[in-house]
Amino acid sequence: QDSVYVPLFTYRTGPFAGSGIPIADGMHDYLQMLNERDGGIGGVKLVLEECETGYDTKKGVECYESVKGKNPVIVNPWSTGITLPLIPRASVDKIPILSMAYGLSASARGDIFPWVFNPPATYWDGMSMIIKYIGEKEGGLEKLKGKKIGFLHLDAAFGKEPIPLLQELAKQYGFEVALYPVAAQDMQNQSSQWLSVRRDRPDYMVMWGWGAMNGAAVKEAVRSGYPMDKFYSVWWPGEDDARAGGAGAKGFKMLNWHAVGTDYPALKDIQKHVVDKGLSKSPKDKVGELLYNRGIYNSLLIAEGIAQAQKLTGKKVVTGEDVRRGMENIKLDPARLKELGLEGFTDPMTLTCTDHNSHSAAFMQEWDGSKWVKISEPIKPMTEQVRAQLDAAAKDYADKNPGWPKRSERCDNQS
Amino acid sequence: MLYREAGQFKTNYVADSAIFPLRQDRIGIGLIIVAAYALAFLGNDFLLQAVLIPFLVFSLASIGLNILTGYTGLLSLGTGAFMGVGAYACYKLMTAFPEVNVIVWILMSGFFSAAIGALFGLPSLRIKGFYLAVATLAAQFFLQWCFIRIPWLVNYNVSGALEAPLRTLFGIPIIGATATPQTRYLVVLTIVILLTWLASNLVHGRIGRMWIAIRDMDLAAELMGIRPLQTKLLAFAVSSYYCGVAGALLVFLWYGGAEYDVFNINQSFFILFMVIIGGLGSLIGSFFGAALIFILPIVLGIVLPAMLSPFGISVGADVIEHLRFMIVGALIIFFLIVEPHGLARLWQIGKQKLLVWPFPY
Amino acid sequence: MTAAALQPAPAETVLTVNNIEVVYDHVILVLKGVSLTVPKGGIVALLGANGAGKTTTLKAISNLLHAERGEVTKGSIEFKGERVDKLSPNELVRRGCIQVLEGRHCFGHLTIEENLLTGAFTRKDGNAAIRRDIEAIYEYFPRLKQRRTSMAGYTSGGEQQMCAIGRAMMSKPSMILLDEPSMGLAPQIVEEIFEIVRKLNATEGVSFLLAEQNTNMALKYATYGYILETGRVVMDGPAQMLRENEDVKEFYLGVSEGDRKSFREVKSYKRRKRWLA
Amino acid sequence: MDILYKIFIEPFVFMGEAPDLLIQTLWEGLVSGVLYALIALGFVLIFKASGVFNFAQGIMVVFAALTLVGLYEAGVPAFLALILAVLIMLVLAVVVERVVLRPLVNQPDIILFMATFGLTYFLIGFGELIFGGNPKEMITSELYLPRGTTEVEMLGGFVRFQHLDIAATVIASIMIGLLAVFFSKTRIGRALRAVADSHKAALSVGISLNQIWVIVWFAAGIVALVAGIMWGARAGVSFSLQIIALKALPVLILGGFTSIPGAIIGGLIIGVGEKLGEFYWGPLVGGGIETWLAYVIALLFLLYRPQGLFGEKIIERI
Amino acid sequence: MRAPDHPVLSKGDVLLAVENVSLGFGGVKALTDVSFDIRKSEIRAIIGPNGAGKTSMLNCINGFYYPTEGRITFKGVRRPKMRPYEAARGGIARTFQNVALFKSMSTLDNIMAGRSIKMRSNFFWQLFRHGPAMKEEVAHRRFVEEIIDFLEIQHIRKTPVGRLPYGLQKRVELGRALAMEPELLLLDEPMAGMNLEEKEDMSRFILEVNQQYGTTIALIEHDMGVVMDLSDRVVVLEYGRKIADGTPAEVKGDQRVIDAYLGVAH
Ligand SMILES: Nc1ncnc2c1ncn2[C@@H]1O[C@H](COP(=O)(O)OP(=O)(O)OP(=O)(O)O)[C@@H](O)[C@H]1O
Ligand SMILES: Nc1ncnc2c1ncn2[C@@H]1O[C@H](COP(=O)(O)OP(=O)(O)OP(=O)(O)O)[C@@H](O)[C@H]1O
Ligand SMILES: [Mg+2]
Ligand SMILES: [Mg+2]
Repeated sequence: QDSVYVPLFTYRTGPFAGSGIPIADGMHDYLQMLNERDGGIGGVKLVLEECETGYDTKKGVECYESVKGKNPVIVNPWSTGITLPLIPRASVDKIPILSMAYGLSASARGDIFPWVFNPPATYWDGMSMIIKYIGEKEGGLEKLKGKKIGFLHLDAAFGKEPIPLLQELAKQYGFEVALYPVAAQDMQNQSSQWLSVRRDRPDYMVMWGWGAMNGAAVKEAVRSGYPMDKFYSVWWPGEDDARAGGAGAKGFKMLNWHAVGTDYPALKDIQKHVVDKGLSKSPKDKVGELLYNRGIYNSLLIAEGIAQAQKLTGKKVVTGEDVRRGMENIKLDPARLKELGLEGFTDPMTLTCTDHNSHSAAFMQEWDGSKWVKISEPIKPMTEQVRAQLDAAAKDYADKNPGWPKRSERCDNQS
Repeated sequence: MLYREAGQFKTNYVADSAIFPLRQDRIGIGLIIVAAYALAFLGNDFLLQAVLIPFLVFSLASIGLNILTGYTGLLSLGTGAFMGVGAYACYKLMTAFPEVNVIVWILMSGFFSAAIGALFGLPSLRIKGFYLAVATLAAQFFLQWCFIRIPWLVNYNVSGALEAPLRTLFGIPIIGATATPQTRYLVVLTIVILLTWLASNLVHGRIGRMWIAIRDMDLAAELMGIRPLQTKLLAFAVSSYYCGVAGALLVFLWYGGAEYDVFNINQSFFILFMVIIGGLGSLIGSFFGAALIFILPIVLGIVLPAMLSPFGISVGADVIEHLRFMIVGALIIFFLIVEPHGLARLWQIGKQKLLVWPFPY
Repeated sequence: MTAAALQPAPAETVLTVNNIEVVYDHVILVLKGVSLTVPKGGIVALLGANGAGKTTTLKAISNLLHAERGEVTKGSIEFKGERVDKLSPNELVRRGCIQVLEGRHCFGHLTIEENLLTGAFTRKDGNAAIRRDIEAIYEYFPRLKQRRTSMAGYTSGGEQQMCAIGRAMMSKPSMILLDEPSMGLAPQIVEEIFEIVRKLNATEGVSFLLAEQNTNMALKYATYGYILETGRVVMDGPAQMLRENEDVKEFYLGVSEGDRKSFREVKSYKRRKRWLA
Repeated sequence: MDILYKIFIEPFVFMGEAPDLLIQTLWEGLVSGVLYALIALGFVLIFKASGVFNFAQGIMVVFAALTLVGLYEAGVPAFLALILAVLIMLVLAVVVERVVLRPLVNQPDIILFMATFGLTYFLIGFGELIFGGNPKEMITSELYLPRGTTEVEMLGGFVRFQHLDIAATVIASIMIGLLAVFFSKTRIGRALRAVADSHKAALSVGISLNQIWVIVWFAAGIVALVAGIMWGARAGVSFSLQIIALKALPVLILGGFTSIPGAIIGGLIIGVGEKLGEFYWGPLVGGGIETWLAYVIALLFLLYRPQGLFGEKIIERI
Repeated sequence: MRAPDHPVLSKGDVLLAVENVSLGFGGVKALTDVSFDIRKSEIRAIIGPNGAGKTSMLNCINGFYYPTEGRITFKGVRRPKMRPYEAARGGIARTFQNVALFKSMSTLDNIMAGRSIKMRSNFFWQLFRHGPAMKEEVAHRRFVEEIIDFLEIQHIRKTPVGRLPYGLQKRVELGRALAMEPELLLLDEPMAGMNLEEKEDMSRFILEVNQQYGTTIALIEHDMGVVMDLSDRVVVLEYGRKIADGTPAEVKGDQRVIDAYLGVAH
């Protein structure tokens, strides 16, 4: 039977396994569901293979090399550290890379990075949305003047990325920024950062964390009595992280772009075809949790990429090159989402040749002590500011890498 | 009965103090080198890119650390950071002076880590043993902090990461996305062979003897006129040089771009373990150690599923990973018990047995 | 050896070493079949040149070889009638056989007194008895008493040697394997040590196996002797007999032509005769 | 001049201005110090008794805590789980002694160090295989550990004391006290030091290394369990916890590898020092200096005393 | 390294003078007000009961300990706070009571290591093991082989010294000290743990070194036979104090020495 090979880079081991496991389960279960329910995509079975990276760049690169020979249609590294070395290779090996809302933000520019996709929003988008939301709460962005916003971030490229934008916005709107870097090895030991928070008394706290850092931060915030309803995070904390704070964590907010819960036909199908049949590794009660659904969203993009590729090429068994084209033609409008059994799961999103990100809107959700509750309408990123950052970064990348190839890949949606 | 030293007499001291006095050994080394070059054309991309290049890079770093820890007896947990210094220096140099050939910069970058290494080696005059680890740990964490905090080091890249711009040798790309695994492998292999040869010259000569003297009995060495500080600092510098070059190779010829995080403390431990399991104070041991610690898990990752599947056991990637950890851990202990002085000693004993074969002693 | 015939019917033996072979590091064969016996209450000397394997023999008996990657590959060792080659060293000490290691090996970071106390680790007869024995040892070695609170690592070579011997005595053994007890000790202390050996032997019936380079002394106090050369026993017999053997006299006692020769006069052309080629 | 002012004057002015924050910082430092010391203690026990630097101590902390929580999640009542966890640490000690240490007696320190690394790898794989890699919550309330906060009004501000932190400090102090007495006053304590000094000589005087090693590894296992409970309650139980163990290194080195009081005092110096440094001086360079400050503090002390504050003197004799 | 101009000394001149040296460690006084001298080309024995301070005396002479009081003059130059390696470079070599060889190196390398201070070729040539580096290596190897021949240790040339029996280790250690071509050779119990035959060998080596190269030797030994036969003059220490100084015959007859050390008249 025909098949396409979809490797899934996962980390069910190592210090970041807490986040890695639900994501891996979600990714796997959605594609497995397609296999079970529809016999794959367009009649082609998906061969799923997990490669364990342990969130370690070394092993991630090894994974990439080991799957490279098997004609993968797409690779999703699930780590910024692994994504970076893969970016230059992608174009040579003709394997598209999906780094969903992580990785190199500049790779949103499809004209410069034809092989890399990072939908549905960049970290800059995320930061601008959070500031916008805070501004609205205050009664307008101008009201931010004189306020102080604390930025608690992992002291690594990932956490530092939004800083220039944040500072830019601070200048623009007259608020003050206080930075609280958390080193990777001190992730779980943030008492000095929170002491400084107590000293500086920021009006709002924004967090860019990953893995154990999120849970520890919530705990510390509760411990040090920071008002939780002023504590915001980018889209990475899961339920477990919020739960860690106990009852005190109520009010903690984070940005998200997809639903939690299982009230969607596709998720029901996952339960029916995968979980109930014992084909999933996920505990039943974790299905539908935030990071699980994050994994689903990731697989949704993969599946759409493959489906679009089949449509474009007319082939059943598509290659990485085809899927790259397919990805550029993803259009998740309400109709398509409904078709997929995911109506209302996420906001519409479109990728094009030039825009590999879509800069989609996201919404704010709040922890009510036991689950996430959506508390806002979609928030659009501040396109203007983000655009400037993005273009500068993309230009910078191309400048620093002389000989970076001009896009020669074909584009199917020139419009 | 091919392996015999009988009949090989040395008629002068040059020959007698040769590094490989036995003809069979010399032939063996020659064959290995030829085979290593041949692999560039025989091996597939996976072998070259995911196994051999990193293996060579780690071997080089192990040689570096072996000079310090194995030969001079100074424990260092800062290898990762010293590798980082090399990588960042190389990046700065090759972007600031793109017209100079990058090979020059790779080899030059080691001098920067040598200088930094020597600086952090200063406390070694007073602090010894495991306590010295703290000085190198300070280096590890401080330098790592610098890598993140000084954006100048990465030319203010927004990603905060090192990138590998296109660089060529004789018009053939050796760094950058278009460089093929073959060419990269050949470059790495040549550099590693060259530096190994130099290291071997060093450790077999006066300087090597001084290092070992310091390691074995530093007080006696000093009483024999060996200056401890100079000798130790030299070891720090040479060691860091090797680590620095390895770091540059790691980023530019293996990963092709990396974050500061690849130079973290785990990298330091990783290299240290290669050195110990390979054999402290043995260059060839560095290669054995790198093979065991780096290649073995890869092999296990490939072999384990294949081994389990005939029994109808199909397990997830995570279980494989767990088994891999357990087996590697158990094997490390096993090898240490069989031969605490590392694989290199095991190798030597093997050769000795071969020399007297078929008699047991 | 015909010497065996001269031996009076052996009393009960405490220690029997039967044709043992020892290999270091899997490849270095050091003992090539050594057998010896120590009678109960005897003092047996083990003589031999450098590297003959005396230390190795003692370590094989006390089971310390294992710690140096050595192995007894052949033969058997019996102590008080039981095979002991598989026992752990501490079990052997419990049964009353203790070794004084060659080259001191005190615990450098412990004081002299603590060193002595560790010697009593296996004893169960209470603090008072231990105290008493410590005092006894201080009596033998007054120098130790003066340095009792110093860390052993800072004491002089001879002081450490006394400490090592005293430490072994603290375990109240019934058999002591003494490796080079006289090394680095001043002449009168050497006499003292041999006197202690004699005394313990006479009053408490402690047996001794004594590897010693000071052949003169050893043969004066021992009842029986073995001469080891490159891993083999080449000669054995009652001490009296060995003392009178011409070869022993020449090689080990230095009294070949009746008189002791001055060290200034020795020339290198003499001897080179060996029992084994 | 400005920079000098910022380094030498401003922080102190600020300390004076907000004494409540100073007290809070000191308290946080104290608590971290105690928690570091708890991990360091495990290292010290084993080092003291065998001269082995036990790289696996960090993973033992995780393993012990995971066992406890894992058993509880499997339906075992909390206190029974605690007892079982203790027993499992005993089994671990026995196995380690038999399989790893016994064959490696009298080998150089670095070799034993390496062996404990093998052990680490094994335990990581084994632990994850059994308990899975996802983080778990420590069963704090089931073990009757206090929760909540006391806010004390003082010096024109307030200082918050977490009950859990107070409990951790008390438990750690009791434990350290008991161990210190046990190891300094008993016959075993002396034997331990002897073993660390020389395996060979210890063997020769009839000290049973096997027995000693089981005892100390077991003691270290219990210390690991306590450390696991305390750290787990603070930061959750997961494999990322083993990274924290690295923090024990400067503590250990500063206090001296062989000293139990050294572990606690080293812990306090490091804990308080790094919190003060980060809080008052960190902002000058953009913060995050905590990662290396501990090592630099330790290094400065070492330059003055190469064997750590309370470590055994390094004997240099020829 | 600064190289003070030493006067050329001839046999019988004072090579090393120890004046009123005291050395204390906390409460312990290892040496108290000791004075003696060592003349060029003599064999000077230092004897005394255990813990008398003999080894400490040697340690002071080559800079491992600094005397708390008093002064030590070597070749007419007083060097306060001299580092051990400076002493070595100034021409003082020694062997140790507890053998201090480089255990993992072969005999040959140990002795070669002793020649480190005589080797000059720079780092660059060392890297390539060619040119001056190799030439030098061979030249020194030749010298070392002479020592090996002289000490009759050819058969263990390539054996790691850690495996050698004690007696041979002592001999290798002597070889290593000789490799430094010292002017003053300090021997700390070179014959401990040897049997008669080996002591005779060792005596022969010591005498020969002394006679052929005119090397001055300071010798600590507990074997009275050796001391009396070999040495030109003997200084006796007890509890850190000098109790006698003179020719072997004089010392042997000294009642204090007999009481403190010899036990019975030898
Ligand atoms: N750990 C070891 N590894 C390898 N060989 C060893 C080891 N220990 C001893 N040997 C070898 O075993 C032989 C016997 O050594 P042993 O120490 O038993 O001699 P000995 O008679 O006690 O000599 P000495 O009088 O010098 O003490 C020597 O040739 C030595 O080289
Ligand atoms: N570094 C030190 N710290 C403390 N005490 C010391 C130190 N070095 C030597 N001593 C003490 O000084 C005294 C003299 O020691 P030294 O080693 O010089 O004796 P020695 O004459 O060589 O004795 P032996 O014949 O036993 O070797 C001894 O009591 C010793 O304990
Ligand atoms: Mg011996
Ligand atoms: Mg002495």
